[in-house]
Amino acid sequence: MFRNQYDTDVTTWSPAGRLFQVEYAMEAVKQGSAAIGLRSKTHVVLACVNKANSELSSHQRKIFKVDDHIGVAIAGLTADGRVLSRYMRSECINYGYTYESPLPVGRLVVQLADKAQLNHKACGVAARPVGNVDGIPFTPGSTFLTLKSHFTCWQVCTQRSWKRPYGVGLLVAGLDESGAHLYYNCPSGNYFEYQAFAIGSRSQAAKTYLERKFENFTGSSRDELIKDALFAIRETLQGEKLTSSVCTVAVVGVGEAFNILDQATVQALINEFEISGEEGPANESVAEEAGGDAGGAAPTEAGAATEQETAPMDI
Amino acid sequence: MPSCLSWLQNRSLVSTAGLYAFGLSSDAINLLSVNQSAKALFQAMDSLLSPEGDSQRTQYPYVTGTSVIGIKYKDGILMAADMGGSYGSTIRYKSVERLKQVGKHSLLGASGEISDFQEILKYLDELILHDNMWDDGNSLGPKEVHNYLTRVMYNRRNKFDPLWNSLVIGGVKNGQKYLGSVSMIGVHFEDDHVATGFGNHLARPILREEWREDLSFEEGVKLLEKCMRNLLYRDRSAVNKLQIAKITEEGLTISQPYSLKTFWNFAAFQNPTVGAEGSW
Amino acid sequence: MPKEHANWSPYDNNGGTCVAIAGADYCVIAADTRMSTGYSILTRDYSKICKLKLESLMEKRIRNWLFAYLGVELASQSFRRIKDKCDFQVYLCRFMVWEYLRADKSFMASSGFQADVKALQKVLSSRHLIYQHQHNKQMSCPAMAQLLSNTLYYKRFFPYYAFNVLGGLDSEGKGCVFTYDAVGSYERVGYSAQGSGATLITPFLDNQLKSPSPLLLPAKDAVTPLSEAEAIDLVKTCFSSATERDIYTVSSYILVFSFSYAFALSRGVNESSRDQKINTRLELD
Amino acid sequence: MKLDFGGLESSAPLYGGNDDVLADGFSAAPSFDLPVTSDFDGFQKNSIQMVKPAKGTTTLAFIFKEGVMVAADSRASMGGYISSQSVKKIIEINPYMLGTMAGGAADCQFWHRNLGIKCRLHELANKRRISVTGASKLLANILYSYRGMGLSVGTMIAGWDEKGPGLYYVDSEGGRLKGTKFSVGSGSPYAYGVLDSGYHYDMTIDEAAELARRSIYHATFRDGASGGVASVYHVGPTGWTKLSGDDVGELHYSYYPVEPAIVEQEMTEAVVA
Repeated sequence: MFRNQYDTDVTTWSPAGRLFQVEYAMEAVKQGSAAIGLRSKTHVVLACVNKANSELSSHQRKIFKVDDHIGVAIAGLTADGRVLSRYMRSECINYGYTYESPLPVGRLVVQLADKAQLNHKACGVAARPVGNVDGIPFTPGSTFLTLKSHFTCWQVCTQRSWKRPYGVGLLVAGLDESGAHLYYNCPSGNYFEYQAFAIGSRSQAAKTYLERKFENFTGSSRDELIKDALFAIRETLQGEKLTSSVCTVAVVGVGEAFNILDQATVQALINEFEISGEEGPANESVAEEAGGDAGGAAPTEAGAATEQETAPMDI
Repeated sequence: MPSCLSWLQNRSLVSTAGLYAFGLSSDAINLLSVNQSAKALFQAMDSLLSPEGDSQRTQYPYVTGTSVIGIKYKDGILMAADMGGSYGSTIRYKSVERLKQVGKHSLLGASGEISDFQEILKYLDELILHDNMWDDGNSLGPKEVHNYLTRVMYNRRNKFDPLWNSLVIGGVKNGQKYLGSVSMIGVHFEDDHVATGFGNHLARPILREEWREDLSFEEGVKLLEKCMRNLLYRDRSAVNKLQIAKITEEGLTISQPYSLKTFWNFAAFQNPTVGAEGSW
Repeated sequence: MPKEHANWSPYDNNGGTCVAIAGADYCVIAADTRMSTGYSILTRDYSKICKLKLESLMEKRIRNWLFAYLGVELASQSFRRIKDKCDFQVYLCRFMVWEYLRADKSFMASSGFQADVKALQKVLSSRHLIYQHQHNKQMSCPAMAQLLSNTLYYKRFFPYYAFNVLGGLDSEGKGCVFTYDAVGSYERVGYSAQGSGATLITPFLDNQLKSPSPLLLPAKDAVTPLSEAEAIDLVKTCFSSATERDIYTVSSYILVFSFSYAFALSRGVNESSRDQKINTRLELD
Repeated sequence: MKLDFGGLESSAPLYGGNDDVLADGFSAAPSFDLPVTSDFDGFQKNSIQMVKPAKGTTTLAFIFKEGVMVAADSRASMGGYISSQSVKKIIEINPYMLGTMAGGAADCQFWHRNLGIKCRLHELANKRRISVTGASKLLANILYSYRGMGLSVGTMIAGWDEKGPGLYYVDSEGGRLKGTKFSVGSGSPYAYGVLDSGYHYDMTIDEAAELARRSIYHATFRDGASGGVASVYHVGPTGWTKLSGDDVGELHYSYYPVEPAIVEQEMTEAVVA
C-alpha cells in the first residue's frame, strides 16, 4: 500500500518527523516468526518458533551462538540476521584476541546499534591496539583477523540514501561481569535492555504472558526459566500444538556456555508440564481461556495460515 | 563543536580528527592505529624498496629506569621501584615516577626507556578513558591491561620499532589478585612474584626463598625493601630513593619517596682490592 | 647508514621441551612448565600447551569419570594446580599436573620464543572458533595440522620462532601426532619431541617406540602398541632424563590426554565399556 | 628494484569477490608478512640460521619407454641433527602429476600444495588437465617472483599429459629445464653415478624401478643428509602409482649380504694371534 511520497528512501523525513523506511524495517520484524527471551539473575533463555516455508523444507535458523557467553535470536530478514551475527562473532573474537576476556554484552549491543544506525558496511574494525595486532598475515579475504584497518567508509554520522536499514530485530542474550542481560536491537538503531521480551509475529500474546510473570523471573531457576519460555512460545502458536520440532530453545548462564538445547531435552520438558496439565506455573486466570482453545481441536494448519498471509520476507 | 568535545580536545588527549571517530567507533584506538598502520605500511615499502633509505627505525635506549619488583601478598599486590633515570652510566634524573595507576584496578611499573614508558601511558590513558566512557558496570582489570600491553609490545616488535621497556602489571579485581610482566619483545607471563632487569638476578632468588602466599603488608614491604637494598649494593644505576605501591580491592596507594638504611661496612666491602695483583 | 644497533634482536629462546606420543586410541602430549631467558628462570609455572577447543558441557561428566577411573587421590591432585617447588639444583621433585582431560580434538604444545608461540596459539584458537561457528563442529586434528602449517608458512620471511608439536585424535579416533619445523614443514609421526630437550629425548623415544616408517610399501601398521599408562611413564622418564642434561628443561610438566572418550549426547548410546573405558562417539549438535 | 609480486596473483581468483566481513577461506594469493628492516638479506640469513628449516635430500626422476620413474629418500636434517627419517618427499599434486621435494621442506610442501590448487583451478576453468609444461611454468613463475628472498626449492615436476610423459626441473633460482633425467639434492652426484651407468631408454618398469631404487640407496650410503626409506613411484598413462618403499638399511643388506662364516673366522684368528 503506497503510504505517501515520503517513504521512497531512508533519508527523507515526513512532515510528521518520521522515517518511513525505518518504520517499514521495524514492520519487517513483526513479519518474522516469533522469538522470545527472558532472563533471571544468573541465566538467560532464548526461544523461537521454527517456521518452515513448506512441509518439504527445514526451518531457517533463528538462534545463533555468538560466543561462549553471548547468543542472539533474530526475527525478520534472516539474511540480515546472519550478516549481523557474523559481525558480532568477529567482534567477540577480536576482543578476546586482544584482552583474553569476554566482550561485555552491553558494548557489543551498542556497536551493533551504531552499525544499524549508520547502516553502512562497517568493516570488522575492532578494538585493538596500535597498528595491526601482530601482522597476522591472514589471507586478505577474511578481514576479521587481518586487523589491518582498511577503513572503507568511516564517514561521519551522515546517511547514504542508497543504503537500506537492516530488516531484522535481534534479541541479544549474554552474561558478563555485571550479570545476565537481555537486549533488544531494533532496526532503527536503538536498543533496550529487558527483563523479558518477545518479537516477531503474534509476539503480543507472548508479551502479555511474560508481563504477568516477569517479577518472579529474577529469582527463578534455569529449568523454570526454560519452562516459562516454552509457555510464552506456546502463547504465540495460537492453539497449534507445542512440540519440540516447532520451537528451538537456547540457554546461557553462569558456568554454562551458550548452547542450543537438543530436541529430546526440549520434548522431555514439554511432556513434563503437559502431563501435569499445568497451564502456567501460577493458577491465574490464564487457565480458563488457554484451557478453552487447548481443549478444542487445534485449528488446522491451513486455518492459521489464511488468518495472516505469510510474509514473503521470511523465506 | 559540542562542549564536551572541546573539553576533550584541550586535554589534548585526543587529536581533533580523533574526536569525530571517537563518537563513532567503539574505540578511539582505531584512529591511532589508522594513521599508525598507514605510516607503517608506507615505511615498510619504503625501507624495503630503498635499503639505503634512512630508516628512522633504529632504536637505542637513552634515559632508562632500572629494575622493578612486584609481589602478591595477602590482600593484593605490592610493587617497588627506585626513582632513578640513568643516561648511560650517569644517573641523570632522580625523581622519575615509574609506578603509575592504570584504571581502577591496576598498577603499572616500568623499567627501560622512560620516553617509551610515557608513550605507553598515553596509550593506556586512551584505553582507560574509553573504557570509562562506556559506564556500563564493566571495567578493564589487570588481566585485560596486561594482555593489551602484550599486544602493543609484540606489535611494535613486529614493526621493528620496539618500545624499549619491560613492564610489570599488578592489580586486584573481584577479589582476584593478578601479577604479570611483559618484556620489550612481547615475552609475557604471570607469577606470584616478578622482577625486571637486575631484579631477575638479585631479587627473585630472595623472593623464591622467602615469598609466601599469606604475607602480611608489613612482611611484604620488608621483603621488598630487602630486595631493593640488595639492588642498591650491586646495581650501579640503583638510587637510594624508592617508592612502594600497594593495590588492593579497596584501591591504590603509592608511598612518598623514601630511602633505605644501608650498611656499607660489610667485610667484603672493606677493601675489595686486597690480594688482587695489579688491581687499580 | 646509521648504525643498526647490534644488540636488539626480535627473537629470544625461552627454552622448554614438549613431547607427544600417539597410541591406538589415545594421544599423550606433555610440556614442561619452565620459561627462561638467558640463564635466568622467568617463571616455573607457564603452560606451553594450548587446548584448541571450546569449553564443552562434558567438563563435569568427564571430571567425575576421572575420579572414578583414577581414584580420588591422584584425580584430586590433578585438578588442583600444584605450585612447583622443585629447584633444579637442590632437589628433583616430580609433580604431575594434569591440566585437562577430556574428549578433545587437538592440543598444541610449542617451545621456542614465547611471544611468537602465544601469538601463534591465539591465531589458531581464533581460527578454530570461526570454524566451529561456520561448521558447527570441531576441526579435526589433521585439519588443524594443515592450518598450523599454513599459518607458520605465511610468516616465512619473518618466521614464528616456535617449534610445535600437535597431538590429538583423527576422525577415526586414532591418536595422531604432527611435528613441525619453524616455517611450516610438517609430518604425521607416531611420536615426537620438540624444544631444547628434543635432541636428548628423541633418540630415547626412537629406541623405545621404533615403529616402521609410514612410507614403507607394503605398509606396516606404525601405531605404538603401548597402553596409555605405559606411554605416560615413558613421557615421565623422558622428562626426568632431559632434566638431567638440559638446563632449560625441568621435570614438572603438564600432562594432557585426549582419550577416545566421547559421550553421545542425544541417544545416550553407551556401548559396552571396553576394560572400564567408555568408548562412544561425541555428536555435538 | 621493485619487488614484483605479480606471480602471487593466481590467474583465477580462488574465491569470489571477497571483501565482505568474514569471507574466510582461500584467497587469490597468500599475503606474506615482511620484516620491516633495511637489511632484509642480513635478517633472512641469521633468522634462517637460527630457525634451521629442515633440508637435505636425494631425489631423482627419469623418462623411459614406459613413462616416468620418480624416486626419493626420506631424511630431513636441521643443521647437523636428523629431525626426521620419514618425510614424504614425493608430493602427489594430482593423480597424474608428482612433484619432488629438495631444499627447504616447508618451501616445497607449501608451494607444491599451492601448485595443486592452481592445477585444479586450471582443470575447472579449461575442462582438461594441465600439461606438465604448464604446471612447471606456473611453479617457475611463482618461484621467480620470490627470487633473492631466500626460498630454497629444487624440484622436479613429473607427469603424463597428451604429449606423453613430461619431466621438468624447476628451482628457486628461477631455472626451469625440460629433460629426461634429473637428480636433485645433496646426494645427487652419487645418484647420477649409478643412474647414468645403468640408464637406457627401453627398460621395463621393473628394471627402471630397480635402477631408481639402487641410485637412491647409493646416495643414502654416501651422503650424510640422505637416508631413511627409498620410495619409488612410476607415472604411466593412467597416472602415478607407488611401486615400492624400502628402508635403505634393509636394502643395504639385500644388496651386500653378509656371509656369517667369514666374520667368525677373523674373530678366531685375532684371538690366537
